[in-house]
Amino acid sequence: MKKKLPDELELARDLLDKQVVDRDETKMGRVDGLVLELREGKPPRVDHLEMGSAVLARCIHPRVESWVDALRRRIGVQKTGRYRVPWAAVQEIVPYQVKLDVKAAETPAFAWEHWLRDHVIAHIPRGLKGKAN
Amino acid sequence: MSMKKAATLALGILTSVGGFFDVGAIATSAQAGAIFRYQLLWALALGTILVVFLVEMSGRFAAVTRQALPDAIRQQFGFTSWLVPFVVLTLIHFLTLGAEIGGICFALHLLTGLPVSLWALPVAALVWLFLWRSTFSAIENSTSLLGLITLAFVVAAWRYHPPMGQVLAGMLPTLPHHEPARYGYIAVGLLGAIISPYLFYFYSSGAVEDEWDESYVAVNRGVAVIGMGFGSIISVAAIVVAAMVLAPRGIQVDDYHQAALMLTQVFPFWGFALFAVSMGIACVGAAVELSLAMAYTSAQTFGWNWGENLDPREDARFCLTYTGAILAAALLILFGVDPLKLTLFSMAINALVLPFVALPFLLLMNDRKLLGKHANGWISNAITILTLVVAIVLAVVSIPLMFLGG
Amino acid sequence: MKTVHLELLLGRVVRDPEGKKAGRIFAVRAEPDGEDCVVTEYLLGTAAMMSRLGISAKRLLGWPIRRKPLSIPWDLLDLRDPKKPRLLCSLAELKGKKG
Amino acid sequence: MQAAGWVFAMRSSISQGAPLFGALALAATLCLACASKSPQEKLLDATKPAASWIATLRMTGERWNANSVPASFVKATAGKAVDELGAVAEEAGKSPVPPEVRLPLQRLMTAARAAGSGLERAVEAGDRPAAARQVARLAALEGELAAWRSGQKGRAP
Repeated sequence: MKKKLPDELELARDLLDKQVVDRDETKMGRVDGLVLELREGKPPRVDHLEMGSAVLARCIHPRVESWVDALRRRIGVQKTGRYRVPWAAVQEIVPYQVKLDVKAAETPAFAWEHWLRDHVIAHIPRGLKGKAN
Repeated sequence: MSMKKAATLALGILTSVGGFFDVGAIATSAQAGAIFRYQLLWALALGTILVVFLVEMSGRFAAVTRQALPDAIRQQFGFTSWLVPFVVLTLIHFLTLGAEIGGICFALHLLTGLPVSLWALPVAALVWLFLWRSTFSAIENSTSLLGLITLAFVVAAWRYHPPMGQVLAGMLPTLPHHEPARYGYIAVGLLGAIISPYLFYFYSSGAVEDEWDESYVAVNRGVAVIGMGFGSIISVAAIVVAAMVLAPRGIQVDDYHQAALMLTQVFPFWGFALFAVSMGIACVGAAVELSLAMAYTSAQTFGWNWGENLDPREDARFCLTYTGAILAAALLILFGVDPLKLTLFSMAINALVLPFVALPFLLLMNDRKLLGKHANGWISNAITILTLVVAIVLAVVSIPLMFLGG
Repeated sequence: MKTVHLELLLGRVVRDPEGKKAGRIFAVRAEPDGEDCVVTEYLLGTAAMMSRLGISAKRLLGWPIRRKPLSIPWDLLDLRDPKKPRLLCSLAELKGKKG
Repeated sequence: MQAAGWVFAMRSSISQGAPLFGALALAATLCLACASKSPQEKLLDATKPAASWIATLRMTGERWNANSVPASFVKATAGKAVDELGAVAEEAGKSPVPPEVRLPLQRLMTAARAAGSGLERAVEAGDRPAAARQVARLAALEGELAAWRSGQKGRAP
């Protein structure tokens, strides 16, 4: 698949904090972090995007990150609080979202969504939804 | 205009029934009319003008950028800047949701005679079931249709032939003849009840749910004026009726029971039930709006999948957010928090956080890179800056007033 | 591999070798380069923040503020300590280059 | 983006605003302190909701007799009103004003509470003439309370 990227990017504005969708346009999180690789004699390159609770917690304070991580390990639903998306997986950047060439359901970003679906939602009878639209 | 676009009016009326004429507007309008007759109508008029513009802006923003406000705020200002307002707003939305659920419980208490707190859990179940089972357009259409019953206030006001001269004079701000602290407190409450932050988060998310695009910009303008105008007319009518019925008898509204007498004179047989049903429906609309606003805001802040039209299996976190919010807010009423006190308190803090809502709004609406030719013109900017100034004055004034007038 | 987190870099104060403050980093320009996406320059100062937030002083306040963001080419910023980004030339030199 | 500088700017503007805000809050507190009311004025303020509750009871009784409100509503309203009037009576009892000022008020509150309970009983029994009698009694009490209040207003410094 051909990537659709603008010719020039302003990383903070065009990438960071943007809504992330998978190849079926399912919303799977936001660009919580962005990691640059520093190279000797060559310009820094975007290595990967990061998503997850640990990334957000780190922005508040490194100590908050360790609390959030301890909590995550205790609950045990998510294997990682830091989901890394390699730059190669970025498919399209438009003003309102970033599209990845992945399937949301197969990523750690959907760990909670799946756990809640299987352990809570599945036990409540659903109504007319899903048939609408 | 296509049918689909004409039907968008439902979003406006729903936003208005729930967001404008809600438990807070009922309480503060009844108090304003009962104590100061028509003298506080200016606060309502000012609030209406501001809210029409702000609602129009949030709709225009969503139509042009396909983004709802919380989504855009997180993207534009970053997670750390948004974190504190997000937490504070969630807390306020929670308290306001408690007040609205209290309003529904009170309406049912009027109709059945059973205690208010007894209704807390059944009401929570009812509101939740409504959200869980129906689609966004079903919620929109049924609530806005049922919301027309609040027009009973307008009919009542019209039948009383209020002194038009005094009503018009009330549209201009004047100094109070008595109880200045109370006057200020009610004015703040009225504005806080009208310009609630959740209104904009809900309305813009609703526009995204209804898949608006740039062609909706003109329709949106009409929806904002008609929808908010609807809520405003009903609130004016509530003030007029309170001024005609309660004020001459010296009845102040210190309790919702006193407000419940408002329509009993003009509609001897139906008045009591009409008041209860109007209050109940307005509060259902608001409770639906608030719980969705909370779910929209959280989902957009963290990027979860969201939408009232999705099967709950596809947006588990979104659905469970409103589920948890409704349940927790109902506990406030179950444990006997006074609905009127909770209402007045949450209206005052709604006014308090308004500056933090209006400022990012002003910045977003002027971003040409996002909005292109649909960015704000000078009139909209002047109104937003006026809102910001009013909001800051309110915030500064409302703290001492909370102790003096509350 | 030496990496730096963009979300933690934004808002940091850049100083030149003499310790003079150049401003805070508010924007990072990049462009796609084959399979990669590489940084071209860093933008500093209030003007960078304003343009980043889409604020135009002229539109908002009615008078224009003619200040351009200070731009640093990628090869003149040392990010080995992301908490203390350092300019590799003096501030005067950087400004002089632009004329 | 992570606009740390943005947050910084907001924070500094808040902290610059803090002295102003603090000064206003201080001014308000001072106003409160200066405006500390005499016991007489305080009692006068407390009777305002009492007058409103007596009027509410009267209107509720009238509307019940006109078949406009259900009995359960009268019961709930009367219960609430009796409680609120009791609170005013208690405040009057504790007030340091001379007995010739507070005793008539206490008597009025007792009478109003009795009328409220009487109304509740009449409605429970479905006795319309009795309810009408309580309404008339409440109307009289309303007048008496108004007279007491205007008497106090005349005397207040």
